[in-house]
Amino acid sequence: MRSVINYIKEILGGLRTLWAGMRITGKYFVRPGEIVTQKYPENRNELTMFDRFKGEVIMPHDENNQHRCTGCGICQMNCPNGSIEIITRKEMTPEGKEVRVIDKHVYHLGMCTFCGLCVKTCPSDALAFGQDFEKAVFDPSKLTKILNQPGSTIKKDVK
Amino acid sequence: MDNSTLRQRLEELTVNAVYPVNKQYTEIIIPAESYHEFCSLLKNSQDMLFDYLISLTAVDWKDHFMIVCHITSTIHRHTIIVKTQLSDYGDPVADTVSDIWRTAEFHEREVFDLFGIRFRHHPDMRRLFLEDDFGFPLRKDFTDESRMIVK
Amino acid sequence: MQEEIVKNVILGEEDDYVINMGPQHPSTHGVLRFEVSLQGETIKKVIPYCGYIHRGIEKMCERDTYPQIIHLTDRMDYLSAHINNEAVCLCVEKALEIEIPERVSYIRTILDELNRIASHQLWWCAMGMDMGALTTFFYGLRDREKILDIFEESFGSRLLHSFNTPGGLMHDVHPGFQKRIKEFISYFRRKLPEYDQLLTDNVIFKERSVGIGVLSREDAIQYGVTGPSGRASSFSCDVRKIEPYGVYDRVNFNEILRTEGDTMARYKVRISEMEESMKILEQLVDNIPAGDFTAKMKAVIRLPAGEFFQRVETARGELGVYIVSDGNKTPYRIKFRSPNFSNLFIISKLAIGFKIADLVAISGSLDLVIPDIDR
Amino acid sequence: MAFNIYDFTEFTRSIDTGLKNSMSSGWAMFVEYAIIGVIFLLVYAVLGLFLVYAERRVCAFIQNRLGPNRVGPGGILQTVADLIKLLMKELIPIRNADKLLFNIAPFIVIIASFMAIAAIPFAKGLHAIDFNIGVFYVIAVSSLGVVGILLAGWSSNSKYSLIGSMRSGAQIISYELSVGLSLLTIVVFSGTMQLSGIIESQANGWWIFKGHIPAAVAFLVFLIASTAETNRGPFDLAEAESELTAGFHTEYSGIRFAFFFLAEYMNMFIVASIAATVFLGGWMPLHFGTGNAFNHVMDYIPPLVWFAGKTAFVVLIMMWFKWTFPRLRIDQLLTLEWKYLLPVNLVNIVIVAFLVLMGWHF
Repeated sequence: MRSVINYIKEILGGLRTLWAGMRITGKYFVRPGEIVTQKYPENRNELTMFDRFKGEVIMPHDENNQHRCTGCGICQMNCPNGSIEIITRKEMTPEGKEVRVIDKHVYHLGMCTFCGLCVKTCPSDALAFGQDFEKAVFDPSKLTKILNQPGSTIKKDVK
Repeated sequence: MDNSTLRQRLEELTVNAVYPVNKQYTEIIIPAESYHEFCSLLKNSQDMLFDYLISLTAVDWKDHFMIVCHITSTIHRHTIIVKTQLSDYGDPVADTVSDIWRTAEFHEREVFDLFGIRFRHHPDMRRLFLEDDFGFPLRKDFTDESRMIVK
Repeated sequence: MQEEIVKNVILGEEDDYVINMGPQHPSTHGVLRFEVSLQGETIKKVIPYCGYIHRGIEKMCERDTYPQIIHLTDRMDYLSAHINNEAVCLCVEKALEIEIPERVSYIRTILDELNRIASHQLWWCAMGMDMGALTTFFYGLRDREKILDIFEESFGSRLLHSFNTPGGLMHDVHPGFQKRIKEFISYFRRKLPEYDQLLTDNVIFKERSVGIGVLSREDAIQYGVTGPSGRASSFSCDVRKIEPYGVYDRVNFNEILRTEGDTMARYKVRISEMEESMKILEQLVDNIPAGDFTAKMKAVIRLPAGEFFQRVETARGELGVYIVSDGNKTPYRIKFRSPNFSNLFIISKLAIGFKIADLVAISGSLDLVIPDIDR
Repeated sequence: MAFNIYDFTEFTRSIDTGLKNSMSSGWAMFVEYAIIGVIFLLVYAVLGLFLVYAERRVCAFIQNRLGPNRVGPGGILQTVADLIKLLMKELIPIRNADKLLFNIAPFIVIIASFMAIAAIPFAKGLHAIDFNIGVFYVIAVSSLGVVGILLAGWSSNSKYSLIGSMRSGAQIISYELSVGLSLLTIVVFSGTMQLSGIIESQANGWWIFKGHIPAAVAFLVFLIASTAETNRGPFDLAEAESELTAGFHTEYSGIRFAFFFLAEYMNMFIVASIAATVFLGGWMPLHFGTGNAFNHVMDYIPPLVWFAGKTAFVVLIMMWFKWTFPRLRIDQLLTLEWKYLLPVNLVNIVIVAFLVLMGWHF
């Protein structure tokens, strides 16, 4: 007789635990308030990322198209996977002194692992992280960007 | 027991052993011939009982290889670094300790895979990650133009 | 049509019924291949093959300076990325004998515990899905989103956040850091009992995990199975207790040990470890000392010649970082003792005699992350 | 042509007589078969697609997400888009698969579920066949599906499929037992095996209320066994994603995979409608006792709506099972049947037979 009682108790115990699980899923089924899906393409304009979000490396330019990059190449040395190339050129200053100026700050987004070493080690804080994350392109050559905009010059107060 | 008593105990055990300076753990370099016997002594002697091999790896010093084992005891909570030198750089062979600690079998297969050091009486001496014709990447003289960008 | 015979090196007997689980298989959590020889449904022998995602991280580290290694260790055990980075940073700081500010240790320990909870949550999702309960995957991910928001707000990236550098942190945490953590703790305290009702007490789950894949304490020590999998068979290997780093010595939490050593024990250890991590967070989140977020470091970090070893407790076990330095800015040789590497090979001993469905359950309970095995 | 939503017998008889006097009786019979065949094909396709959509929505709401909401208003056309995609997909030829069996297998599974649909009484007088051994016919036909699954697993020459189909074979054969026995308890109650007869006997109250404890036990056992019968829910070992990638239909692609997929959902619909018919009174409105005011109010709702409501309720429970429980292992699955469901069923039948013998039932 003992085994029959255990048998029935076992069945009822099992059903109780199954019902406990079903109560949880049932609770979420009837509560649409908890739905977490983000309707991405529709909520594009009011979707704001966190301000420190590492979308891509950019070189901020102020209103009269000036940036702070001196072309020193420290970020190129510090980059672990060679995704930054600095191309500099000689330029004559009005006083006649020859000085090295940044020509093209090539940035391979395809190879960048967003480790943040370039932004951190730049002596003149020329680089920053942009918040734009829509980076999909059809042809990989578009992933190579020139960070300093054409016709931009260096800011005055930068060393 | 702490490093100093462990040091005397080790000196009683072996005669020709070198003790390099190490601030954290006791370090001992054992000649290759008595490496296997010393390890089984570490494992079985009652007052030391080194039963948990943390990691077994190798270092390529350009003219010789160094097998490095970090072993600790889960009972006495002391740790030791046992090293042994393989002077034959061309075809390095060492004794296996996989019969003492089972986990050594896979660490040794990884060392064979990346360094080319073969272990005698190893139950399953096969490469672990790479194909058979790949060469031994972690050796200092390993070059591979297609994959390695030398900065 | 010429039948080319695919030469398949089968190490078992000739007439075995051998199936390949992997490298593309829904329940191997990555590119890992099990060669399973079967007798009907019961398993006779399991041989794991790895190496499909071997990137040669140790070789790459030999040409990177110490701050540059951080972005590589992120990608080893990507679920406890922060703890991996902290291991390398602690090893470098120990080698240089520099004193890091109190604030850095506090923040690092808080982020370790957050990372551990996030990793255990994802383990719980994958374990439920492997057993067939597909809904648990979404509940776990929904709760994990809260932690990833904390990470994203402070570091800018959710999973692989190279936030640690030798000497301290990249930049200070976001002002809303503590508030979000408190919100998360109160939110997750309400959701954790649901995890138990959904899976732990479920009679089907109990049937499929109690007494499956029993790991004895001797085997755990012999095979070096650490972390929750080892502690489920009473092998006390919590590095936070043996060699405390960060502020673990000033925080009281207890190490979860169970004796049964089967799949259910490994499951329960991780669930109660989530509890412990939340207790640690509660003790730390209110008293983060002020101070700067990094020690004064030279531009180029050169370790003195010698060898340094640092053990750290990641979400899956004990990670050892062994750096051999010959004095210049890149390490001469670096070896990562990865927890998953030792946890993997025990499966060929655990799964003998059980069914295919149990092999999936056992490998789910061992919580393997494959890039950490191949490095 | 009296079209009466409450009683279709006049409507079908008037079509029959109309056809008979317009052409010879042999041709009329043929045209009627053709009409019924086309109607069931339509019902099959539309219902199958709707059930797939319904399952994806229900599962989405359970998992705190939205489910398909892009194609068509509210995502209704999502499954139609899937079907078209599957139609355009290439039928990948498996190199040394057993061609004949490989191609036949999906059709056997579809035919089995078609034969079972024929016996279901959708409304009063609206059913294709009404055998006087209805329940027996339904149980016999529903066991044909397993032949298709075994053929599919064997002929696709892949180890995963073979394991999947062997599992499903063992599972369906053993769960036939408790499906049959749980239906038997209600047959003992109502005294007839004719499905419409069973519904008539529930005029003064559904069996699940009238039969109180034994009928409720039989209903629960039937639900569990029928979920296993259709390879769904905690018993989906045949196509266990996490173990055998896709079980017996791993090698199938394109429209053949769609056949298996649709057949599974139609089996779920059939099993749910049988549960509704036998336990919850098919299209019979909710009556308590006979001839009181409450019954008349209930009679205003047309029987088709009653039938659809009850079937939807049972389908929802089966979906609820699937998205809550982990999967059973093959040996636990069989122990559940042989050591738990079978004894419970047998004891239940003995009690019911004793009740009916002594006349204590309602």
